[in-house]
Amino acid sequence: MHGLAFDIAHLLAGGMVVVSFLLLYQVRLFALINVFALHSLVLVLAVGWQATIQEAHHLYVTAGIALIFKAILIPTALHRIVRRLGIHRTLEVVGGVGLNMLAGAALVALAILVMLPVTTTADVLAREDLAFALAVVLLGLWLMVIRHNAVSLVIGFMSLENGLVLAAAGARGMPLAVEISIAFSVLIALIVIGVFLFRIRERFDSVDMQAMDSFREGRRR
Amino acid sequence: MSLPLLLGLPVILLAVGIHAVTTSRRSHRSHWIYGATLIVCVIALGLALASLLMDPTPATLTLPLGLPWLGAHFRLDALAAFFLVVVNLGGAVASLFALGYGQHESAPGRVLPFFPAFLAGMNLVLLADDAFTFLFAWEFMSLSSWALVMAHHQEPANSRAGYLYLVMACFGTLALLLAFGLLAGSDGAYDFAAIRAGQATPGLAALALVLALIGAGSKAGLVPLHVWLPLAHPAAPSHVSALMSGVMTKVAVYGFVRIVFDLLGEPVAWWWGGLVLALGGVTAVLGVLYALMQHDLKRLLAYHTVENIGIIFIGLGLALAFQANQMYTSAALALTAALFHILNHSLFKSLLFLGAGAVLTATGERDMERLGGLIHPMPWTALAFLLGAAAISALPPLNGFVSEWLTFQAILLSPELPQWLLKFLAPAVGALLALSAALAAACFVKAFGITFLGRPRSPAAAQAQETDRYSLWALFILAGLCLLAGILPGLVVDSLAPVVGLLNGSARLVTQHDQPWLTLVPVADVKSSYNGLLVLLFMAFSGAVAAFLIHRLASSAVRRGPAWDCGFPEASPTTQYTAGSFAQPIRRVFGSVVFQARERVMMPPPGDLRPARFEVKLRDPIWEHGYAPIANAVVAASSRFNYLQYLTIRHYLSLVFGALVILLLGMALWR
Amino acid sequence: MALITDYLVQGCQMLLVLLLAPLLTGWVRTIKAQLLRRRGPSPLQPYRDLLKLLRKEALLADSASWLFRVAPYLIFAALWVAAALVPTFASGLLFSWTADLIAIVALLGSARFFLALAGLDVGTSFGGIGSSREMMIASLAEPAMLMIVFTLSLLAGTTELSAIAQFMLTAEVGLRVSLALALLALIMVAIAENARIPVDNPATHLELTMVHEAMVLEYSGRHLALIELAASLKLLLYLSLLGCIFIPWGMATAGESWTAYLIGVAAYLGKLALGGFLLALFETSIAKMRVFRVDQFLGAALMLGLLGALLLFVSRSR
Amino acid sequence: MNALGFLAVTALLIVPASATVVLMLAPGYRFGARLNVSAALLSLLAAITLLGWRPEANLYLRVDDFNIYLIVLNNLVSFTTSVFSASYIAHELETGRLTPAYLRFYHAMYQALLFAMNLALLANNIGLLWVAIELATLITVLMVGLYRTRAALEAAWKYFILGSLGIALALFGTILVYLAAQPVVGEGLPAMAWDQLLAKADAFEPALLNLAFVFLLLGYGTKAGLVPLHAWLPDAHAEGPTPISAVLSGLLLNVALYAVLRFKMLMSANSHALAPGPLMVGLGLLSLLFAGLMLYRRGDIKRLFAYSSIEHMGIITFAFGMGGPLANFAGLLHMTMHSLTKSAIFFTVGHIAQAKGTQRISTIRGLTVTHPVLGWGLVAGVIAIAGMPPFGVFTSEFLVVSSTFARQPLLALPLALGLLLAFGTLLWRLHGMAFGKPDSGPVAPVQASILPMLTHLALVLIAGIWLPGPLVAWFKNVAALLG
Repeated sequence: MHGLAFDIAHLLAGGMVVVSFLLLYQVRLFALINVFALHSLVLVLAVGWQATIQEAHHLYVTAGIALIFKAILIPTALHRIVRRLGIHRTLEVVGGVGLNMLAGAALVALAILVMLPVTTTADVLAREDLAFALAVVLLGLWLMVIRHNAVSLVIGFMSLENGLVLAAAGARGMPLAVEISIAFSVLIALIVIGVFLFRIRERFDSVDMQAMDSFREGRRR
Repeated sequence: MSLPLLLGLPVILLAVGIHAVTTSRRSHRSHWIYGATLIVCVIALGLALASLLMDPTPATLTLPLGLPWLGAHFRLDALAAFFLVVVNLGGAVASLFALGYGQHESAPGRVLPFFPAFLAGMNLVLLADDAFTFLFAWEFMSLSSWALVMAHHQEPANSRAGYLYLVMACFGTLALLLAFGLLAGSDGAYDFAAIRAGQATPGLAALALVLALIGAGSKAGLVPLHVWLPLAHPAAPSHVSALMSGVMTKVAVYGFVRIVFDLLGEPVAWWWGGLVLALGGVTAVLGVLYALMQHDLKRLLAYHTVENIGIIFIGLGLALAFQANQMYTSAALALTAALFHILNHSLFKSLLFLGAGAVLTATGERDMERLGGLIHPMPWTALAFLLGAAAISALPPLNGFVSEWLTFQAILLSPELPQWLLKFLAPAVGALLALSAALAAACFVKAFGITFLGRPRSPAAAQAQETDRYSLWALFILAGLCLLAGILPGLVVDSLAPVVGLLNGSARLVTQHDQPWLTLVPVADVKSSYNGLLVLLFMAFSGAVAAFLIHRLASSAVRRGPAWDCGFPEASPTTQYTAGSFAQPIRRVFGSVVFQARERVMMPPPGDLRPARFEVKLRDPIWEHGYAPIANAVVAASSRFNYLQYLTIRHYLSLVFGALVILLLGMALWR
Repeated sequence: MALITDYLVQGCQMLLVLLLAPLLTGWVRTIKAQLLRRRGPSPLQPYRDLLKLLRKEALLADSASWLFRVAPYLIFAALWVAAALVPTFASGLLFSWTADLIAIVALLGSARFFLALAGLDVGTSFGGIGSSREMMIASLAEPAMLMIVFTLSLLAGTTELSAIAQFMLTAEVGLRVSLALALLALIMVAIAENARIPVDNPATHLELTMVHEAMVLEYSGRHLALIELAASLKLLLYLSLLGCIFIPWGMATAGESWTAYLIGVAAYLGKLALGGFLLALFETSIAKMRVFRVDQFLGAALMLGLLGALLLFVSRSR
Repeated sequence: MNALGFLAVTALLIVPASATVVLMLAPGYRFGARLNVSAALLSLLAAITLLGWRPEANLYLRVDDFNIYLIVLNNLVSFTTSVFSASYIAHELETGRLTPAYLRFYHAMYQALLFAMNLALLANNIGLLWVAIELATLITVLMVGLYRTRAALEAAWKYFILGSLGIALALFGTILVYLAAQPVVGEGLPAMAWDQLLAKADAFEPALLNLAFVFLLLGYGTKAGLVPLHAWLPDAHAEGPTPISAVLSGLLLNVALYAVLRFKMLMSANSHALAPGPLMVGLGLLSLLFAGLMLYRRGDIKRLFAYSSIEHMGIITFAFGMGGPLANFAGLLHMTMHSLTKSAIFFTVGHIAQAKGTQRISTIRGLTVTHPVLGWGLVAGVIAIAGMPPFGVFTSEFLVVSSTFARQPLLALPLALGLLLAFGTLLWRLHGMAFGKPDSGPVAPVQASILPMLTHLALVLIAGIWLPGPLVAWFKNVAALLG
């Protein structure tokens, strides 16, 4: 394992974390979608690089899937949905942006704290990727937590799954079954979400989930 | 060998119950069912008596049921046999009574299936020889009796009673479960033989004792765990009430005796006895005081069950105290007293509840304030009820007196105890016992006098009819047994001897049946003796002689006329003393302290024609300070947390997120 | 032969108590009258009353049941048996072991039970008053009595009255605080149980104050006679109880010579006379108390009894 | 003979899958319902043949003591549920809550769900297990949203978000497990096969296993509805069609728990990894107490029993957390008993809701008078689920409580408290519904199919009195493996 390859892998993985921070930072929906596309793009690069240095060619497939679906198709689809629903106004964020960034930093620290001492035996590359992947996962979850809006929720979830893909790619020789399942899951996830957004629009004017949250046993009785 | 037969009988009972479900359309089925239970109970009674008197040597049997690696163990020893006698005697008489009473049942479909199941459950509890089978049968017993309590579920009060009953039963079962878990150890040696063999450390044994006291006590109705009892027992149909009050509480006592005297072996600390003794005394007095405040006949009887359970536990507590000091002869006396009272109470309490049932069918009333004068339309029921009342009031020469007399004798032996606390506790408890006996007499003067004597207070009471012959047979069988046990106590004591020996390191009372004139001599004839037979003979003799002489030599003429009543002519029946007014002096003496009884007279202003109103406010301290707070706490907590049902998805996500972060932090710090 | 005499002596005691009872009542009445500077009836007056009542026809209320007619015989029987079982002139008679002190107290209890029921039977307001008050009093008197029993039996190691009496004759008793307390309590209980002043007034017919009289208000003729006789038997019983426990001197023991028996009878008569006199003296010197002071009166008795028992523990354990 | 076993295994997967396709295309809901029942019956038969002829494991599928009884249970319950749903759905069609098109979709999804769960149970591969559970999640999401009311959509949405989040966490855990295994077992499929993992688990990197277990517990625990990850469960049960509630409570929770237990085996096979016991005990107690409190205020009958499912998942998790032969045996038994009993309860509840035309508890009164069979069925079910004899739940709760108290009294007290609490609150509701004066409304006749309920209750009853030998043997082996 020569240093340059390691550095590049490290750089790309770290890049994903940075982009996740950007996701946290965005307050406008379109910008959020675009940044997510960027996020997926970085993922593609990272996975591709893993494929080259591991000589694991199935990872190219993964990279391709990620590129097509997450970097191109889904963002455009989301653009259309947002436009259709007419919700391209600034979306409210729970708590200040700065506060969220700070929490995000804490999460990254936590990820590294948990991961670094752990995988002392596994090879360095996997460990680094894993640490960053965990950070991305946590940041995605954090994004889901701090946003009200359905679309941004979906985006948060998918950024989380990007983190998973990164981790899977980092795991040396992980069978193809998993990647396929991921892609598969993402596909289904999109379909279901699309269905949902569609139905939701049938019934509500906004995709704002608090509108949906207001139909519950307690409120009904 | 009678154990397999005794095991077969509950199965038959269950089959009968299932048959009752399937044929619930027919009309004559109640005869069929109760007849079947009657026969089965009589057979079981015979077998149990045989094994108690002929060969009390334990017999065991294991069936491949229950816990697979354990199997269902069953055992028939003297203790089980004695309680089997009690249970099946009560069951048989209740069935006989129900042959007539069951005809008036409004919802037979809700009684017939569960009555045999209830009997089966009680029989199985007594035969069980491992923790699992025991608790299985125990809980089954509670469940079937709950179904019977819920038979008339359309009155809200009954539904509430059933709820409270089942919750308390579950609580008690949990306590017993913990006790057994403690005794069985972590590798689950649940069969009683293993538990007997294993010696628990003092701390564990004490904990097990307390748990057993809670578990069995909550079923038997020890204060302060008694609250469900006076609600649930009256709610059931009367023959079931008789079983629950007269018999099921005894099964609960059996559970306590089995665990504490048999499984735990020797009591290690003297304070065990003190604890049980004090609880028993408090229970006895509080129970009878509660009873005095009631004017619902069946509830009054139920509260008396609480009192008698207290008396039984006094005996058991003394036995524990004596055993802890290796005074086995004294312990034998105390145990005999307790067991004797168990038998007696099952007799007269069943009798009284059945009598109340007869009154209920005759008048449709349970409220004594609306009864009265029933001795005229139903003299036989009145006679039987009177005997039961005299017996429960511990009047010689009936059986209630004998067991209380034995208890007093046991208390009189307490000065030999070395511990100071026990020295002082015993006579104090004796005073409580005497007080409860006297109050019981007062309470049954009230119960019998207001219900059967005087003039009818309501049309229903005026038009009452004597009950059917089945019921009368049942009543008089029990009454006769009360008298027999009262005048031949020595025989009963002798047949209790094997049980006492089993529980008391094979120490037992001296054999009684060879005493002159069948006198009862518990310790030595210089100390104390009692001869119910002679007392009866003397009384009969002197009474008969007096009657004969008077009617022969003096006048025997009788003239009827209106009551004089100090010259108040033809007062209306409402001027009679009522249950409330009869209890008023005692309420003023005791109730004002215990129940914060408050009396208010509301006089209308002059010229206003409305009648003056008199009302009494009683407060139940145990409910107010023990149970209400718990219920309120649960309600408050559930309302407090209820908002968690109505959060937004984001909040739920943050819950997951929080859990994840916390666990990860834990990981990080754990390394 | 010996057995025959034993039966004979036992029978004598039964008859003795039965015959002496009215005389005792009359004696107390006479003394009271004398103390009040009245001439009063002769001590034999109760016999005349009883005979008169016995000859009268019984007038029953319409609403009276069979219990009302049976109760007098039961009460009489119970009290007669109880009174006959208390050693009077001799201890350790043939059937003395039939019932110990506790059983005797319980026999009194059964008599009271039926009396109270009889009071409720006719269904009049006064009967109710009497019964409920009687049971309230009893509910305090009986525990007090049993506490006294405890004290005595702890001292004597037995609840057999004869044995207690014989024990009291022995020297080892000595003077004890517990005994004094027990005596005091027993006297208070006796007063309450026999419906004497200050608890109740046997002479009154002022409705609201009476307890015992209210219960028997509806009785007449032979039934009333039996109840009166039972009442005087009860008084006799308590006095002989006090006598055989606290002043047992002169009492014969079973199987002794006839002279001993005669001495015993004489001593017994003396004790009764003394007791009756003291009772009358006490009654004339005190006023009746309110019904709802009775519980304090008897509560005091109960406490005395309990105190006696506890003090006994202290002294025994030394 | 192993050929037969292999045939059975393949049948367990092929039959539902092909049935799904056919049902997608087939018109007419009657045919659909029949086909649904018969397909479920076929796979049940296949499962039963597995009892006799057990195939040896390959890299993808395996049948061992742990999953064999779960497979049988799974197919049994899904068979009875399909019978129940046939009558239930018919009624729904009459009342017009569903259209035939949706029914076709429903039946297809039902078989697909069956396929997914069979796959999850048969899988010998943690990746395959994960895929199957995700598939099951997505299918159930669609079915919960079937009625398309606002409440149903919201429930489905909530379920979808939380479920897929759990799935994601589980995947991360799976990857970590692979990473731990890879250096020892070697790259590729073997590093994901249960038997390989279990055999070599002791050599794995313990810290990595610990981290993995945290993610797996949270991920699959979300599917098992453990507090605080439970939020989706009550709504999903309440708003979906009742057969699906039965399958969710009866089967899917078990499958998720099964996954957790598999990984717990891994943990306990590794001597250096931290003991997962305390974690599970904590979550279990939390679920038990919380659910017990929440039961009290429920107004919706299906939500009520959904919370009781949470409670019982808590008990089971607690039992496995305690570990030891007794507690593990109890946990396994409780899983079985709970799925049988709870699905029986949901059968009853479904018919009750149809008969009364509402799910609101406050409007249901005196069932034992108006609908004796349903009413007493409900009583029996609640009695059984509350852990009273003569039903099987009593056995497991007996073992859990007593063995716990013998070892750690302080833990048994909250357990007993929670049991009592849940019992009291559940019984309170039962009294309200089954007893009391029935409101004098028109009693809607409902063509209830009683047989499934009776079958389940009978099984639970028998288990309460006598447990068959082979089952006991399996339970004991698995209990030993669970440590």
